[in-house]
Amino acid sequence: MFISGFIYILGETFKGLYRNRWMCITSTGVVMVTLLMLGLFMVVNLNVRHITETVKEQVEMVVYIEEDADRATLEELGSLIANHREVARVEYVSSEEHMGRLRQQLGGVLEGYDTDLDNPLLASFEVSTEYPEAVVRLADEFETYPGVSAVFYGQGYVENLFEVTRVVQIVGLALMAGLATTAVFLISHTIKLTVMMRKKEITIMKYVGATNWFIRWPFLMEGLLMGFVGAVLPLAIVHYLYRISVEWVAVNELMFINLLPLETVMAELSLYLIPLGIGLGILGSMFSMGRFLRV
Amino acid sequence: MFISGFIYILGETFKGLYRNRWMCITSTGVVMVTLLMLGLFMVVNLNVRHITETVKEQVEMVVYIEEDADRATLEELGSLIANHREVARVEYVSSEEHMGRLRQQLGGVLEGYDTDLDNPLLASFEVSTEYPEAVVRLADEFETYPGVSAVFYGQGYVENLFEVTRVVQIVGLALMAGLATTAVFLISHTIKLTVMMRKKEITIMKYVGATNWFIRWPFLMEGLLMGFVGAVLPLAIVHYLYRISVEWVAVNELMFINLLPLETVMAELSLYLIPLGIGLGILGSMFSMGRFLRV
Amino acid sequence: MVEAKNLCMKYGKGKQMALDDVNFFIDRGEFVFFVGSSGAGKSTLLKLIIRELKPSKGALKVFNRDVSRLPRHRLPYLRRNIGMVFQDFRLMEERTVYDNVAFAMIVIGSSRREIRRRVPHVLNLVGLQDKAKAKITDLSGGEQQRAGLARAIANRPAMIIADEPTGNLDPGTALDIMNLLRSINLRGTTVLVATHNREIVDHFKKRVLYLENGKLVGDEQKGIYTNVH
Amino acid sequence: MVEAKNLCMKYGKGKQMALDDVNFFIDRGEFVFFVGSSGAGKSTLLKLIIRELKPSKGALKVFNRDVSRLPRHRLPYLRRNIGMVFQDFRLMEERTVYDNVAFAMIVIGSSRREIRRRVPHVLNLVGLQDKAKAKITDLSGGEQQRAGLARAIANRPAMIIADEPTGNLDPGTALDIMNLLRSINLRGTTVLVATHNREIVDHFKKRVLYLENGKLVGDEQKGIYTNVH
Ligand SMILES: Nc1ncnc2c1ncn2[C@@H]1O[C@H](COP(=O)(O)OP(=O)(O)OP(=O)(O)O)[C@@H](O)[C@H]1O
Ligand SMILES: Nc1ncnc2c1ncn2[C@@H]1O[C@H](COP(=O)(O)OP(=O)(O)OP(=O)(O)O)[C@@H](O)[C@H]1O
Ligand SMILES: [Mg+2]
Ligand SMILES: [Mg+2]
Repeated sequence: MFISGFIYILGETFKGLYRNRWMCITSTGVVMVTLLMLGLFMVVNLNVRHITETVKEQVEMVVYIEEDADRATLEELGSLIANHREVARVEYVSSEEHMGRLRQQLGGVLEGYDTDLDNPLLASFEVSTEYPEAVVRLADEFETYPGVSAVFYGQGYVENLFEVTRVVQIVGLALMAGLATTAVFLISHTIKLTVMMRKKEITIMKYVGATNWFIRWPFLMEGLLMGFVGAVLPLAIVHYLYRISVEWVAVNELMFINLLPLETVMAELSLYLIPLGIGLGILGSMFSMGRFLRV
Repeated sequence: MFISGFIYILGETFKGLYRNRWMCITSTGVVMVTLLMLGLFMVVNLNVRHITETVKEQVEMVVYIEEDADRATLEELGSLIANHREVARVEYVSSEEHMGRLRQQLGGVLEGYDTDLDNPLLASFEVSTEYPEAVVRLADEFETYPGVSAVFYGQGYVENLFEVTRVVQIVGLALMAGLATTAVFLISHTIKLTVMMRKKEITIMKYVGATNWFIRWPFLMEGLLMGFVGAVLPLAIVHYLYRISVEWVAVNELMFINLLPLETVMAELSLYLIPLGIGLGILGSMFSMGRFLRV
Repeated sequence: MVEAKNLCMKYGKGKQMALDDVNFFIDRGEFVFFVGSSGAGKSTLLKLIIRELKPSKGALKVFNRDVSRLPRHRLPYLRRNIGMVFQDFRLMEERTVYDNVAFAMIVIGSSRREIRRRVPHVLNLVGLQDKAKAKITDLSGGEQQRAGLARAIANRPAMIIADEPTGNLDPGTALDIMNLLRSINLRGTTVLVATHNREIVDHFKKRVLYLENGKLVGDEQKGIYTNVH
Repeated sequence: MVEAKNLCMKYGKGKQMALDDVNFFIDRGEFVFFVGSSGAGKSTLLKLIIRELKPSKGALKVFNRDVSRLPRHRLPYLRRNIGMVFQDFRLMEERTVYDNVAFAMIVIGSSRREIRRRVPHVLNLVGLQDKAKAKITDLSGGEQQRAGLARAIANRPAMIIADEPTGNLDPGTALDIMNLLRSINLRGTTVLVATHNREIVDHFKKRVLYLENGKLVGDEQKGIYTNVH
């Protein structure tokens, strides 16, 4: 049983693929096209996520220190902020430094205005948080600390930015989920039709005394191969297209479009597409056989 | 012939749909899911286009006037700019107005600095162009005009913005084209399989003396119905989802996300999806019958 | 009605001839049995007549037209004049007996009234009046065979071709069916029957064409089956 | 070997019984003909034995086991002990004759050597040695029928069931085939044959079960076909 059975299954798999090559090719085509779509979309989505995260990470907050704060208060405030769990980096900027920056920005406008004598600008701590979203909450918290005059982080603008990136990411996820569901539906439907075409063959096998598993194996292997090929080819295509895109972005010096590295993207993609293809191939052929095996 | 033939075709269409209801339902499902995908993507893409266009339209340029320009030069320059073919709007901003704006921006910093006496800021024309892309070219042109000190439009930043929106739109179009091709492939493949299932029936009809058109008609009608239902339902779903999105955007006052109105989007979508669904349904069933009709 | 001249048929690239230089002439209104052992070429010959197949060589005239030269769009009209009972039945399996018979009538453009009158009549003739609403897959072998015959005679074609029409019938029913074909023949319809049923052939004493390995080895008026064996 | 007790079979929600209170006992090594007119219930009875169908009422024992109680996963093992020739052949149409026969042997776990030896042998027995590599769709009706028989006998099953195994065969070939079944029967295999072939039944003088409208109306040792009609 074992040897002839095993050889039979392998042989049948390839014979079956050959005999129904037209159907298998177009069905693999459906798997490919669907997974290619899903793959391309995942790449776009991963990068959109990445870019929005990058943008958000540039959000900082400035904690202005009261003009009359003494050295002790200042130091205590500095260590309070620096040791805060959610703070990543703190930098002290004196009022002189602030004025220097302003002079640079405004160019000649402040000429003749002696700022060293009467500097109206406040000293501050510039704070980066661990998570951009923490900024809003931390700002509220820091405002209550002794010696703090005000906290700025681009109120209004930053909330909007967070909202936009949230919406973009949710829409991206929703589209992705929809696309994945679609892929699952399309592929399993195609494989179902492919198996249905061979319904007569399957029932005949049953009448000759074949066990369900004996019939299933070649179909499973076929589904596996179809799923595998249908997943690997899109990966290759995505790999090619993405490499070109990355190169194009580099050549055109679109530095503000910060694409994820090729390897990261391909690793992520393979993680989803190959199991999806193979799993669907196997499950698709297995479940769609069910009805014909009950004779 | 005519009456019984016509009644026959109508009857057969519905009988055929009923007899193969399981297959027709899942195939219509494929059409639906694919067109829903395409529809949702079109909505997103239309809005992305719209938003990027809106952003680009906010690009303006400021033509600074030389400090020593006399009134005649100023007026000539003003009419030269205003009458330029590609200029949409021009506004003159005097150096006093500029200083007023700066004071507002900087808050207390400029207090005690008498700007009326020695205003270092230049007067300017603020120009909106017909097409955002014209800004770069016009800036070069205006710089050569007499009395112009410099032209600013956010050099560097604006070029980047144009490049980004161009990339976003091209990627969107490419994905759309890919998705549409995929939809065509998936739908025609599904209908092909659906017809193949009934291959035996079709050849038998031929042996009894039925003409090709007599056999085709019910299949065409089936394909048409499948395509129609498969296109109208996604439209309804998109309509519902989009209405919710528009309302959600309105309620959350995300004014910066400027969604297209529901009617515009639905009109555009119907224009593509319904012909696509029906056309594919008809062509799909027609072409896939071809092989079986040659007996 | 049917005239074969040096008719040859070879399937695919095989070396064996399914029909080898066959010549015969069948006149209008004749009743002819084709006999011969399994694989002799009977079905092949009948399939050539309805142009399911194209001859590899030679000429085959049906209704005085060379079928191998018939353009594809004329095929339906050839077939409408021929009522064919296939060896493998070729019924639309998911449909009822009634629908199968009615379809052949709709195809030639019969009126609905005509169909409603005629279908029950022919089902009655073959003894399937109780099975009109049954799906083909729910019929016994013999019932399917008779449904095929009902479809073949429904349009009162000029010629009826029956390939092994009694293979699944008991001798009693078989005789009834053959008597039915004879009575149709007596009204002027040409009838060609390929069969292995010795009793039937011997009983009817009609013209018999004997095929053996694709060759026509005998052609007798009032022939009997046992002639060759 | 096969024992029916008040066996009833009704298809779907129809009122008519395909089998109506049938009782019989067939012993190991018997050779039995089932006869009866078209639609009498012969195929139904044979399908019940291989559990293609489940009886609506009554008990049916095959190999001393009640088949209606047989769990689904035991079905393959029941069927491996029965070689069945179906009225509609049920061959895998896209495959060759050789593959169809070999498949039945692979299923029971025969070695590759065994298969390579046995398949040509059984094809030779039914006269299909030249058609081993032909696809089923490229066979004549009678050749398909013999391919089905070759598959049925390939595994030397304990019981052979043949539904109308000679319907598409000429009398000569039919007799050869039935002689083959008799010789297999002589080596101890139980053989059940549903047939309309009067010549065969009369010639073999075996036990005959007569079905009429689903009822068992006769059971004779050394019966002849004409008993009922
Ligand atoms: N799947 C089914 N559903 C409903 N009725 C059926 C089904 N199969 C058979 N029948 C009916 O049951 C009766 C017996 O059928 P069966 O196939 O057993 O006849 P049979 O004796 O084999 O006839 P034949 O010699 O024509 O093959 C017939 O009247 C048939 O129409
Ligand atoms: N499609 C085909 N391709 C290749 N060979 C074929 C095909 N159809 C038939 N043949 C071969 O041609 C020969 C004649 O076949 P045909 O069907 O005409 O025989 P027949 O006289 O009808 O036999 P039967 O009585 O068994 O039905 C057979 O040897 C058969 O194997
Ligand atoms: Mg034949
Ligand atoms: Mg039967």
